[in-house]
Amino acid sequence: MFAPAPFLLKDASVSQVMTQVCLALIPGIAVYAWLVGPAILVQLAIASFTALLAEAAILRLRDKPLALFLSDGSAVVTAWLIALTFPPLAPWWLVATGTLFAIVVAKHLYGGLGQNPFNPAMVAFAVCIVAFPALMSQWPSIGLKLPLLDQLNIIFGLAPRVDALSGATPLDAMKTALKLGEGQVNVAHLLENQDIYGNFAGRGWEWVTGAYLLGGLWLWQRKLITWHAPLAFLAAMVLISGGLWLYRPESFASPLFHLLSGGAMLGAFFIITDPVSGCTTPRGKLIFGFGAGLLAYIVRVFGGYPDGVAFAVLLMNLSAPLIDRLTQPRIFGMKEGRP
Amino acid sequence: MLSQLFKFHGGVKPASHKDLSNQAPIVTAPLPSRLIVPLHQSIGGTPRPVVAVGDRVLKGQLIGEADGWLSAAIHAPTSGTVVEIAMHTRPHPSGLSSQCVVIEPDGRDEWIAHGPADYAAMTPADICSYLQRYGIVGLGGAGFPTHGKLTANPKVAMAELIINAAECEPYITCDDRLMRERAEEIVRGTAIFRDMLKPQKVIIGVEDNKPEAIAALCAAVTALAEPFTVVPVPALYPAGGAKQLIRVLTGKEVPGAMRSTADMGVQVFNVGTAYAAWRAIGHGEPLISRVVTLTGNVRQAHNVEALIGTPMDELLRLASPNPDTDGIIMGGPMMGFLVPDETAPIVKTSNCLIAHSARLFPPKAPEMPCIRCGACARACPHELQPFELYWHSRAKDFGKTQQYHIFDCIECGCCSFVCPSRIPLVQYFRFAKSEIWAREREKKASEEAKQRFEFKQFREEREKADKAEKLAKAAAAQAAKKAAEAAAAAGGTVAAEAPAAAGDDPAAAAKKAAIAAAMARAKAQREAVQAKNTDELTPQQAHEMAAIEARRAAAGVSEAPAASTDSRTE
Amino acid sequence: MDILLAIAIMALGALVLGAALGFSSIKFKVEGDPLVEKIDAILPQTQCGQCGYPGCKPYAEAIAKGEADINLCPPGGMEGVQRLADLLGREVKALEAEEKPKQVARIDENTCIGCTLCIQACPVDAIVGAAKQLHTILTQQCTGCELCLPPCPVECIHMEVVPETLDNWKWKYPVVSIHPASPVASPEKEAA
Amino acid sequence: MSHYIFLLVGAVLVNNVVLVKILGLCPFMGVSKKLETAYGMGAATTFVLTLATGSSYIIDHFLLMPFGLEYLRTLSFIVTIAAIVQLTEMVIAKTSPTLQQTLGIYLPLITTNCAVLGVPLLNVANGYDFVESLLYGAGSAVGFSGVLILFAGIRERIEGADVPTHFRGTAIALVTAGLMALAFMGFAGLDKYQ
Repeated sequence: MFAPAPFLLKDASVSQVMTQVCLALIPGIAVYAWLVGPAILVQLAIASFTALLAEAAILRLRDKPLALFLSDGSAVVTAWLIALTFPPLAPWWLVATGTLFAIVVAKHLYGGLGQNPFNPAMVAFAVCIVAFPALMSQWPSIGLKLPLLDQLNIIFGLAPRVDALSGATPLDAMKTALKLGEGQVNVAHLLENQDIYGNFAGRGWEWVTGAYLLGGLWLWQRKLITWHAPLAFLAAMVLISGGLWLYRPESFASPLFHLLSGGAMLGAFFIITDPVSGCTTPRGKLIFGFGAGLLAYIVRVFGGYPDGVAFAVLLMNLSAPLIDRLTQPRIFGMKEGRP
Repeated sequence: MLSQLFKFHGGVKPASHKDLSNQAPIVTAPLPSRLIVPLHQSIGGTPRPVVAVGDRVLKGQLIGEADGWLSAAIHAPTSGTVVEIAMHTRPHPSGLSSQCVVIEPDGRDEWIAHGPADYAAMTPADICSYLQRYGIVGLGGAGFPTHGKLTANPKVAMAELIINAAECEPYITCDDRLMRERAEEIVRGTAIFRDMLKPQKVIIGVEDNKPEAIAALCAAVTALAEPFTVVPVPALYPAGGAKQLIRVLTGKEVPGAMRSTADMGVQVFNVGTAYAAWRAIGHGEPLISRVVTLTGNVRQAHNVEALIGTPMDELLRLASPNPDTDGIIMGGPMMGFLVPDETAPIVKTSNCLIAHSARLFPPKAPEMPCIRCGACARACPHELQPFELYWHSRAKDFGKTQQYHIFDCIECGCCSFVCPSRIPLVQYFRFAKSEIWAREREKKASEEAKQRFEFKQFREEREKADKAEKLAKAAAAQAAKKAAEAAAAAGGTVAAEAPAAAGDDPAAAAKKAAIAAAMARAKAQREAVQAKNTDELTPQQAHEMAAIEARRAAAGVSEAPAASTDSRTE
Repeated sequence: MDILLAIAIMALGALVLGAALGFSSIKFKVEGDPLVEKIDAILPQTQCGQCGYPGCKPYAEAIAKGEADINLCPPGGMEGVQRLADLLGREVKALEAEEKPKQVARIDENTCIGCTLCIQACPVDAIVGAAKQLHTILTQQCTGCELCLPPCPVECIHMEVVPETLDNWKWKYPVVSIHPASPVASPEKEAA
Repeated sequence: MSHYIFLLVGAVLVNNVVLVKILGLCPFMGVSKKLETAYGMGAATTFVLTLATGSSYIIDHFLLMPFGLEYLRTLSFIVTIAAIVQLTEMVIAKTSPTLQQTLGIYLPLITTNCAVLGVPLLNVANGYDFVESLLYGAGSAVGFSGVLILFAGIRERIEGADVPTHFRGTAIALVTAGLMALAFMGFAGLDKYQ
């Protein structure tokens, strides 16, 4: 048995890290639940339950200590991110399938905690949106706050999925407008009249994303994440959306709209800051964040899917090892260090 | 006065626990029952024993003679009888043994005739060999022979001489007490180093958590009217690492690949070394004792002046360890190691003994996978990427670890300290490093074997050729004889050609042999030249080895409480 | 007619391409075979002949030609096989023979009769001695190839495992690890 | 102009030859274990593919079509590609023996890299003119190389991961390739937007 130096250790653990990430998500979840209803809490429960179950099963199969790894909290973080990115009234099996895929394929096939090259939550989102595009696009209108029982009925498939649910998200509306072409619909005009489409400070999604921002800043203040990736992400979004908006404001939405809609804030502070699948060098983080922001904008505005954050993150995930290698910081006593 | 201090990247602030042992003055440890003096105590060649079993030795008498340039002599710590020259466990994480001289003290503690050296009349070369003969080595941890560091690099002017009094590791206070009580002698020792190296500046760097020591040093510097600067440096582990201290005091960064800091015009000595050098020159006392901190799970933590060779368990008993003590850490809690055998002796580099107990150092939580959070990279004073090093060390991909500069790691333990997954990172790096060294050794051996094999093949060829030549000559002789006979019989010119024709062959063979011999000579020459090359390299390699040894000396393997496995098995 | 035209055009094409290739094969001619050197550098140079070839170089040549498998060198161990596989892009195979710890030969001084047979057998001249004199082994130079064992008429040579000393001591792989180590060292690594 | 840009973007990202068209999987799986080899293979394939599309176009338009020999297309393309590959191999052997060695068998195998044959045939099927063909070829080659290099980066990292025994090696590499293809689906529709 070894007891190697150092004999003194700082009080830190993986579960502490994960718990703080979960805590930072709480404001966002609270606002979400207040706006859309308790359905989101149900989804969170479904995802967490599935994640822990899948995790336990795999750990069992691989003969790893159950208690140790179940309590590290990483599966719960993944589950929460999945629940928060999926439509709140998605059927239970959709969330469960996504979570299962994330935990089993994206995480444990690579050896589990700390070894997955792709962000499991984003893999889940991408898989589901490719496989079930319709279900993944049914976002409830924010004004429509169904009672808990109705929401449960919809989630568990006991009630028909009413058309009223499938209100388009602000991003959808904007994209449709863009696709229809110039002159047909004026994006700015479209967004102006509908406060549920995230008109700033109305009663819309911007409150949720704002709460995520708050949680993210707290994480940064706790030194769990660094400023590089989120800042670069948001900067990239502002730059490209701002540029296009100034160029043709009637076709493109404002930077503020883009920052506050979809998964932008969640992505910037909770997803691209995942150190396992992201970059780890300071310059690498900047490139990672910037690339993700750029791709997210391109995919969400010009691509075929409602939101681009998931694809952007996956695309940057697959570039991360290379970026890391090419951006090794200089080491002590060396002018420039690159392996 | 120095106005500007620099910062190094990373570093950690563990609780210092220095007040446990820095209150009481240094006491002289009583004579132990026996002294086990390892011959190999410093980097470099192992000294040759010059006493035999049964000899009576006096305190300060030479018992091991320096072997080669990079080696320092060993002396009897007290008077007594040599009872054994045998293998004994070394204070080393491996628990392996090495040659030791065991002395049974006679209790009289009788000094050999000694007195101050005639310092004024000594040339620098004299001083170097004097320090070597008096066994002065670096007391900070690495144990590099001091005279080796005093032979300045002639190509680089020495800008700064730094006396390392930072003592950044928690628990250790031996330098602190030494400075408080014997500041004047430290300053005098520093003056010797200054005279040798002729630096532009002399800086004594002390961590700012030792105000009394700083005051004492300042007083001594003023009293002796030396132009030395005592600089308080911010307390941040590992500010006492040589390269970190150089960075803080001068702003210079010494690359990991650079063998000696002297190449950057800086040289660093530990305070204890300066003190020991002065004791040798000013009093004629070889290095036979040192100040050791006894602390940790003990009731009376304090510093003792202990003889080299005192068994650790006997020494630690002076501090009355608590009954739940389950091991001894030699060195600090960050870089020290649990000694595998508690009867191992104190050596010149043992600065601290910490009584280990599960209460003081709780068993580590089970190791989790790395989540690449980067805490280690933020803490690394050498700005490495420990998590990448870990990833590749774990997979035994040693080529990659070298790409990520594993040999720049100073094994300070900052990364392990902050790791939320409680990965024994340093342990992985040590593993990778020693595997790489082993591989280098194997490669060298295989290259040598190849050369020897090729030479043997060549020799066999040559022998075969020689044999063939001899046979050919014999045949030619025979043919000549026959021809002569024939000529005698027949006469005429035809016969004269025959031996000539026969002689052709041996001539060619001889020529061939000559060529072969020439090739052999050339090859031998080439090999000789190569051998010489490696000879020349040796001191430099020795430098490298020095660094390696230093890290090794500061490393730890041992038995540990089994609790860390318990929680892993469900 | 069509078919003739087709044949003619294809023949023309073949001619042009053939000419281009022929020209460049002269222009870009490569001398020597650096591969053998690279393989030889990986082999441990024990010259033990356990691979069935007379020495490491011949074995390296055989590997380069594709005549020999890469798993015939016990002194090189699994690691040698791994490195050869990496170099050549071949599949990692289990060693033919068992892997042994590093050993050196030792002569029992009481039984040696000084016959010099072992001296002739040693591929690296690591045995010194003369006829009717006691022989001894230069431990530093001995590669542990065991070639001196069979010729000895009195069986006075035996192999000894090299002991661990402070000079060759290695830090061990951290054992507190939860996950099984290294997929790299395992033979089931894929071939591609 | 924008037409060419969209063609290029389409070839590199949206219709990535490996991840979307699923062509050239053999070298994609085979030469992606080390970054260095991936760089080399990427460069070699880019060179061959661009040259192959150009020369195939010339052969198709100036040799086969005038004589109504379109039915010899596949055959003559293959022969041309083989010759180009041979040429590339000789040049690489001369200029960089180490690269030749690391590429190993995969260098001559570019001949049978289905992407290299597939792209010229797709060019014909899409009715591209010479510039378009070259652009499409170059775009596909860049897409191939880029994805190969990224894949190699990931695989070098996975090499150290604690992958379950049965998934080690090619299995996990294929899973990874699948997830990469999933990520690339995000580009869907980009080339349609004009």
